[in-house]
Amino acid sequence: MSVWVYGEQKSELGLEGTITRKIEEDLYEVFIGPQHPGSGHMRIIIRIDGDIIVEADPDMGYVHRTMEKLAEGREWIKNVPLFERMAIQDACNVTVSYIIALERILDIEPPPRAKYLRTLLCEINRIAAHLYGFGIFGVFIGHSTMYMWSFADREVMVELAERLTGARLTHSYPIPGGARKDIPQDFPQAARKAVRYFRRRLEEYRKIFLDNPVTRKRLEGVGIIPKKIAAELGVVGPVARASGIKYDARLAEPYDAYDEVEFEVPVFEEGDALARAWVKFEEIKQSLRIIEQAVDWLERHPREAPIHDRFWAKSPPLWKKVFEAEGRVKLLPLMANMKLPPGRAMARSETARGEIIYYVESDGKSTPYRVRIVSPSARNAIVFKYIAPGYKVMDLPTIYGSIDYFPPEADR
Amino acid sequence: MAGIIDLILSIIFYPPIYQLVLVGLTGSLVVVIFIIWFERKATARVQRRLGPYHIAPRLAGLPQLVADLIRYAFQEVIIPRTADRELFVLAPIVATVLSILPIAVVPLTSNPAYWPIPMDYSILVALALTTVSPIFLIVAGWASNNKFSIIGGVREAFVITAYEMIAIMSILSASAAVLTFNLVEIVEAQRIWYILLNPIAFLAAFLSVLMATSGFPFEIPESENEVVAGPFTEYSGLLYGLNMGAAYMKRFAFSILMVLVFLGGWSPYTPGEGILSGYLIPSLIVVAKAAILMMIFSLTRSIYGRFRLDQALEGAWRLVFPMAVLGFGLALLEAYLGVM
Amino acid sequence: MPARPVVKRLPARRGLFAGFKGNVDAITIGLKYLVDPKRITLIYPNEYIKLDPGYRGFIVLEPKKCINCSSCARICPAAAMRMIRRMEEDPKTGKKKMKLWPVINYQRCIFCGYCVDVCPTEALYTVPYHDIVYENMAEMDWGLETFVKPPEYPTAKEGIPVKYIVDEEKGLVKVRAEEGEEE
Amino acid sequence: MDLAQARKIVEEALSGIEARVEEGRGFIEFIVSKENLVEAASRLKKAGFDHVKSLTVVDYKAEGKFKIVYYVSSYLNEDLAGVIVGIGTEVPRDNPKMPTLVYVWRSAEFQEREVFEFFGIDFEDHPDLRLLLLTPQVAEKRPLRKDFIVKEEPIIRTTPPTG
Repeated sequence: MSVWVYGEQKSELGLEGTITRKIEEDLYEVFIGPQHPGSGHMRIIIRIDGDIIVEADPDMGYVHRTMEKLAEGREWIKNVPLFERMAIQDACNVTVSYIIALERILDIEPPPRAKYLRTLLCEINRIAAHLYGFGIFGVFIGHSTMYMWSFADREVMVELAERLTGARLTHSYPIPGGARKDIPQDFPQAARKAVRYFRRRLEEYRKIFLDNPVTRKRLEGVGIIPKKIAAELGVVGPVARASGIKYDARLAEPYDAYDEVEFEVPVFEEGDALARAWVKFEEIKQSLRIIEQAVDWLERHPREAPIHDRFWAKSPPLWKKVFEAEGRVKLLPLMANMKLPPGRAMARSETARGEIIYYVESDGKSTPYRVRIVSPSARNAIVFKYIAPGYKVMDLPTIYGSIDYFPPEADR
Repeated sequence: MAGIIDLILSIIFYPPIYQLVLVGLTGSLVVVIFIIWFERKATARVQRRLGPYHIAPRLAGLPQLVADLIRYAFQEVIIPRTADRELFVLAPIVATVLSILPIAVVPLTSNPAYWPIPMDYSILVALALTTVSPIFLIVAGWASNNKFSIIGGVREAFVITAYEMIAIMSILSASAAVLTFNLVEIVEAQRIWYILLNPIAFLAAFLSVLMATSGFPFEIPESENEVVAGPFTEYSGLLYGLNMGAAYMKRFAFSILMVLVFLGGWSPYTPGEGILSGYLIPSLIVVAKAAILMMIFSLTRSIYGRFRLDQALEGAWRLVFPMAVLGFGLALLEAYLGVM
Repeated sequence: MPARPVVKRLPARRGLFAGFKGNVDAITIGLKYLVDPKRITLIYPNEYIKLDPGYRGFIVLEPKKCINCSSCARICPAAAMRMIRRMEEDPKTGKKKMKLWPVINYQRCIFCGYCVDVCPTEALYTVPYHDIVYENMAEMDWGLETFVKPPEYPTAKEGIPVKYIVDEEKGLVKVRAEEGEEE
Repeated sequence: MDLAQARKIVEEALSGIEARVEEGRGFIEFIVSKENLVEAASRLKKAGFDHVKSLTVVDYKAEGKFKIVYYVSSYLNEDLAGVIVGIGTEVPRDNPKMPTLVYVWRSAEFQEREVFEFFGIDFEDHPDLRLLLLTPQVAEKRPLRKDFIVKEEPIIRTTPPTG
């Protein structure tokens, strides 16, 4: 007597779940989504036996844009704005690994200043994306205050990102060999203020949301993913780290400035929805630390164009003048239809929701031969199928919110 | 001339009419509008935003709810072809009427001339009437013939079974303490408000009323993330407005009952003779107290999320029900010691 | 190796009063904000945000600087900026010549600012606003005549310009843009 | 651990199976024959590579083949976490069929469904081979194959602007 997941018993997979009788027919099939206040552009078809989910089938693709194909028709740099539309609140994180893959094919390394700038924006984006996730999570379990608060506080990070890049969300910030803009003069001060504000504010979040007895009761022991199963299902990001997997792309293969800044990767072992929320919560704290360090570094070091010499050394004097005046790195016209040498590269970066992987293949033309993107939400979608069965219908939003599933990112 | 005015007044203040139509329908409508506005404003304050604003910023957006009401009233009522037509239309109407019915049987004054019914068993009658309306929410869910509605209706049924016992027990603890079913005597007996003598019963009553009216953290039947709007998924227009308003009206009825039982009713005022001091003022005091109580109810929205269904039931049976029993025991003890 | 994984435990919650304390904490925080809301709402359009000069808003062409190189059209990721052909008279020789000029289609523009950055003569510049409403889609497809002058910003006529500054206590604080006073 | 060490480990694990080694920047991949794929994958899994990061298919139209590579890495073995190893095979473009690796790596399930709809590669014995992202009409065109061309607009515009 156990929950069945597509012909296999859930207990055989080593997953826990509420025991129910096996029912051949008489299942109530409920379509949750896609036109649904909770789920966004995603449908989960669940079959329920009483209040217990016996089968869940994630039905994705409502916002699919075939980015991999579109990328094949566009010049290399044009793909950055395209790819960041996967997760606009996490724009730098999802595109930086594409840029790193390009840099690997070009065989160039960005200057340290560019690395720190990118790291800075990545962490600002990470906090913003985590807050976004928290907000959605809050609304999923009926906590509207968390929703409003995290969206209001996300505004602080969006404001910082706006001052850094000139755009609130779709920054298109990293470019092959560097970054597009240096920090404005008053940025470090504002960033430090924001960091201090967040440190204090997170305590309030904890009190009203994470340690709120109602919330805690709702999250504890829901959607448990044991460590072994987490590895088997290949989940990423906070979902994996909440299950005790010590994996973070920033740790496994440090990119940008992540091998120089000091931070911790919080890992929890409980594997339930509460642990996943706490991973994100602790990660925000670590991101604040990284922001502080990055800002300090940027302030200490002289302002110089954060771009590789290959794109800067031969640039006309106007380029330097604009950089002096506005901190803006102008692009060489060759950037538009730059030809990459033939080669293949892979790069990964840790977005807020987990690791994103780009496989880039160049055949020497100005457009990619093939770009393969595996986004974190796409890898986490499998959780619905294997973890949700056995829990109650009201646990579905909890699981959905706790893995911070983001349909546009999964659909690509 | 004076005779005509007297006649009109005596018709208006004929207790069943006054309590059902003026306090019940009109009063609850006004209070509900005010409370929904207050709830939105208070939640907005906690959530660092403005809330209703653009309709009359000087009144802090108060007419917004009137505008909403007008919108509901003039929206097209869509009845799905697969729904059970008669029940679909009837259920919200009956539920709304029944949710304010308890107001028609409670005393709003100690002056016997203005009692709507003989008061000897009024607390029992009022409590009995509160238990009728939720059935029609289940009927609404069933008549909609929609999966979300049915799930919501079933949830509602679960929640009813959980809160009803608690509500009845905790409110009846007052009559255990005073040894009467007469609401007037219960009110009169409160030299000290009963809430101070028996806070446990009050807390149990508070929680059960939250459950009864789908307040946070027990907003389970309409939990929008899984079941869209629960029993009301298929509703639109005025019927939807009735459905949503019914919960608040029910809360109003419960609040009046709680005010009478726990918060001293019309005290500190002593009703005198005549319509004005014998009926209007004490009833207004009761309504005002009920409104304040409802304002406290509405603060939970901004602090709590919602429980899972089984957790709410578990909490109700394991925590709140013993609490109600304890409150009842305390009431008996107080009766034995003769505190009240 | 400065970064390291750290195994953490969820804060324990045992004992009779743990739930009580949690409730009290939550309610206290709620009431604190009920008394002192610390709002950050922007009452748009009565107020509007005055953006920094570096903001990537609408793009304007300075035709005098333009060298008709079509770099901007080449780099535009959304194909919003494209070149049109125009017969023009050369002021020196008086000969008629075909010239390429960029035009922009704001139905498509994603405000990435690549065109501004790639322009070899800084002939393109951004204005720090982008909330402009058009009555129909056709109007958003700018011709050269529209492209050379900054678009009218109607919000600026109706509302009060405000600015958000990062604050340690409240996160963001809304201040009047000109005076710099706190509201 | 760097790629050279990883290469040694994988070569050890794959001993006896003929594999073509290809190195890219940031990864290393082993191309085996279709028949040996399941065996090779199971050995890699035993060696500690416990999840699939990316199932990448590249359509080499000129050579008439698809290259299907499962990029795997490890969660449980922290030494291996730093490397990405590919294990793959090549199938002809006409009639692309290959065994599924779902039973080796459960994490490949959704990605195999994705590859199925985008390239039309049939994974034999896959437990649940349905469309994942696309509608049937679009999936029929196999959008990621090189025959499916998305045209970008030319930079010179012939229609006059309307505004």
